[in-house]
Amino acid sequence: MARRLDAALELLDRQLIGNGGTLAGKVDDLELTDPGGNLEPPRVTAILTGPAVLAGRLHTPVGRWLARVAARLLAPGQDQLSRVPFDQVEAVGASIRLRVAAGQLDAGAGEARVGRLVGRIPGAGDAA
Amino acid sequence: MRKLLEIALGVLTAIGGFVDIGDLVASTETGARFGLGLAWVLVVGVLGIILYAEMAGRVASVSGRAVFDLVRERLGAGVGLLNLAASFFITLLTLAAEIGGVALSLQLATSVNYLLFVPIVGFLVWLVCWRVRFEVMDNAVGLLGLALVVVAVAVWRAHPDWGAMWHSATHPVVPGTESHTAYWYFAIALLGSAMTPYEVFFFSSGAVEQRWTRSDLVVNRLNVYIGFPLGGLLALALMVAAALVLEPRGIDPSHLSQAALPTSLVLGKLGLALALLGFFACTSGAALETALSCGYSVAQYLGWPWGKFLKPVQAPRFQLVVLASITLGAGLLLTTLDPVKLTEYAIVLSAAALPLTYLPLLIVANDPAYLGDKVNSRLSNAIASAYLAVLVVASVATIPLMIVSKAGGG
Amino acid sequence: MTRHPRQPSCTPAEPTRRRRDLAAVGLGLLLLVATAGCTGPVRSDGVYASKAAATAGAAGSAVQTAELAVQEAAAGRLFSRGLAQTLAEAASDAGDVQATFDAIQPPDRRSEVLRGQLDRLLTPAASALADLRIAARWGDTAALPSVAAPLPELAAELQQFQEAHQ
Amino acid sequence: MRLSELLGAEVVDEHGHTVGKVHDLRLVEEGPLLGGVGPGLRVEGLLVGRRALGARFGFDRGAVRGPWLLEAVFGSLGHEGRYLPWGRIRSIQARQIRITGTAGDLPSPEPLGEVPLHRKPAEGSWWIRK
Repeated sequence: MARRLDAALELLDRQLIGNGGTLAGKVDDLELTDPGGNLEPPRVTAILTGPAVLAGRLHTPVGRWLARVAARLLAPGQDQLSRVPFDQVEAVGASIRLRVAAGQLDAGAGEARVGRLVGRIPGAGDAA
Repeated sequence: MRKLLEIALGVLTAIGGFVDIGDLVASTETGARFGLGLAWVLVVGVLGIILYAEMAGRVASVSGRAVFDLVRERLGAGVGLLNLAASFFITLLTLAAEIGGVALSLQLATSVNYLLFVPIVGFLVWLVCWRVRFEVMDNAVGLLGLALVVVAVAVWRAHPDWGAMWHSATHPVVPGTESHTAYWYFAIALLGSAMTPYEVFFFSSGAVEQRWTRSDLVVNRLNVYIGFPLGGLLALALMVAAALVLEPRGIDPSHLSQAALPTSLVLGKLGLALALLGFFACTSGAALETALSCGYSVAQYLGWPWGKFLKPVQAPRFQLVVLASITLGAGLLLTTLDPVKLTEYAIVLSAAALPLTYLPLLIVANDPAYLGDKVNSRLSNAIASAYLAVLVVASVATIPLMIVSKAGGG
Repeated sequence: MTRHPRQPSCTPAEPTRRRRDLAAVGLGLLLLVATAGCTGPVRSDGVYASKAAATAGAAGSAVQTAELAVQEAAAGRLFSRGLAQTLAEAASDAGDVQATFDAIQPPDRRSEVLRGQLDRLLTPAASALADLRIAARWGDTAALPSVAAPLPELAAELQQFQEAHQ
Repeated sequence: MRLSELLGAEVVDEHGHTVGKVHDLRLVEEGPLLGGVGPGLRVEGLLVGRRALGARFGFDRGAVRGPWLLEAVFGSLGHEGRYLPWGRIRSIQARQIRITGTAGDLPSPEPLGEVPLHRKPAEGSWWIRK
């Protein structure tokens, strides 16, 4: 029998882990594609992650505002959306393991930007 | 043998690390105003934090996941974000209060205005978060915090009438000078100070930082079951000392210096010095814990890399949140807001927010997808449910009581 | 803040209004909380009397703190910095308490009498505590017990006042 | 289309009666997709209910057992849920989903087929591509 899972219960808001073991954000949304364009059962084609995606999901003004502020602070001028094609997913469990590295995601650009800033502080590259 | 030493160190750290500015203020103030009439709340609070910290440690050890990580998974993005906003705000207030506590302890020792210490303390807290290894940081402040045992010694040496004390603790009455609303307001404050949410954020994230696994479940239990009650005894000692010395004189403490007066009365200058060292250590420890907890909660909600086991460049957004939180906390104090008042508000708001943290934790602790066969037992579920009911009642009652009792004022 | 939008039965106007109501309630709560510890205008003499009692209690607390600290210092149990700090805080508390109470307008003649009675206790208390603070700052430890001599009686009178008007 | 566009959308039957809101999407494993790296996931149907509270905690579907109090409070709220097979959807627009037939003839959702009760947590994942 084919296995089933409930998207909101078991995929949404789960932790993403890049192939190096680095945490890579959360599953902020799923992209569903209608194959025939004719109300055929859609397929899960990608995992979407990043503050911009999160903001789109929140239905209160305060929530959207918070997420937008986060997005702007972390990578001004960037879209902050990462689309991970579903064939790049290696395993789904309590967290979701990807075949790509965390740094390759577009939403990781925020991390890189902040990283350059933080990297200027003495001792940033040393283990504590 | 080495393992045994490690466990002993962990337990001692848990004792010294239990008390923070919230306990200092709440225990002293309730002892001075209500005698031992609120001692039962302290017992309830300590049992509650034991119950839920054990769950948090167990979830972290078995699944490698910290509390806020799970809050997002269980509550979803929207409610999770609301929870994050509330928890972060309260933890930030607590951080400011702890930095204030460190600065006030230094003021007591040096007579230099505490505001001058605030930026220095803030900088040092950041430096430790940035550079010092987790275990070193955790153990050092925890062990120094043990200096607070001097308060218990002072109580002992004061030769109190133990029978009468037991009686007043077990037959609580509201003193004639106090209103019932003030009594219940302080009951909630005391509960908030014992079960402050950052404690479980920090405890579970710390378990992940130290890479606890299933084999550390025993260490988790020992830390919680031995360390926390003994830490709770220190908070109780503060309350008893205040009940013995301050209450009969009608002193309603509003400064940290008054919390030290009973100890110096009984034990003199050496006792006072140790008490001040204890105040300093436990507020510094808690300042570090709250600063890191600010970073932990945001990073875990958004799924960013976090932790002190990573180099700062590997977890830059986490480090940035920690730095920003310390800056905000210190900035809040520099507005000359009274740190003791700030503490009172932080613990009362903590009480109001308790179910936000403990409900998702209880649900996850029952989910075999995370815990396998290590899910809660029926007994711990029964007790935890009763606690959750109490927390919800306390949470709902907090704001009305705050208004009716004028924040516990006369 | 759930992911689920409003009830389908609502007309489009309602949710906005509900949200505005919620915001108003929230703002009101926030204001109430913020002002929970403040002193408001006093309309009846009963309320004024209870404020006077609370003031006496707070002043008594400062006096007793100073008294305890001086006792401890005299017995060599408190070092001078701790003493100076404690006395400075007690003095400033007593001053604040008096200033706050004096700012409340007595609602009637009876309250005005009460204010006079309490002020006759608050003023010497505040001034004794100020003297103590100064002596302690100068390191004049020997003079402290004599400066502190009126404290026990003041504390007792403040306590009596508090109990009488509770 | 995004998952979040469906979640929370209102479901209306052919008489215009409201069935409830979409709480979840049931996905089923379906063979090779996109580059043939293993099975993909296809939407099989929607879980529809009146109240959202509790649905999220999985008391009605997942393996979470207890505590009794929470099950009583949140579990009961999820029980009135219905399962809407994808085939019965007539149209999806502006957060409203119209279906064929009536609310009454929608079945109750089945519990999830294979709940990973036995697997080792943390390390084990139950859905793995070969």
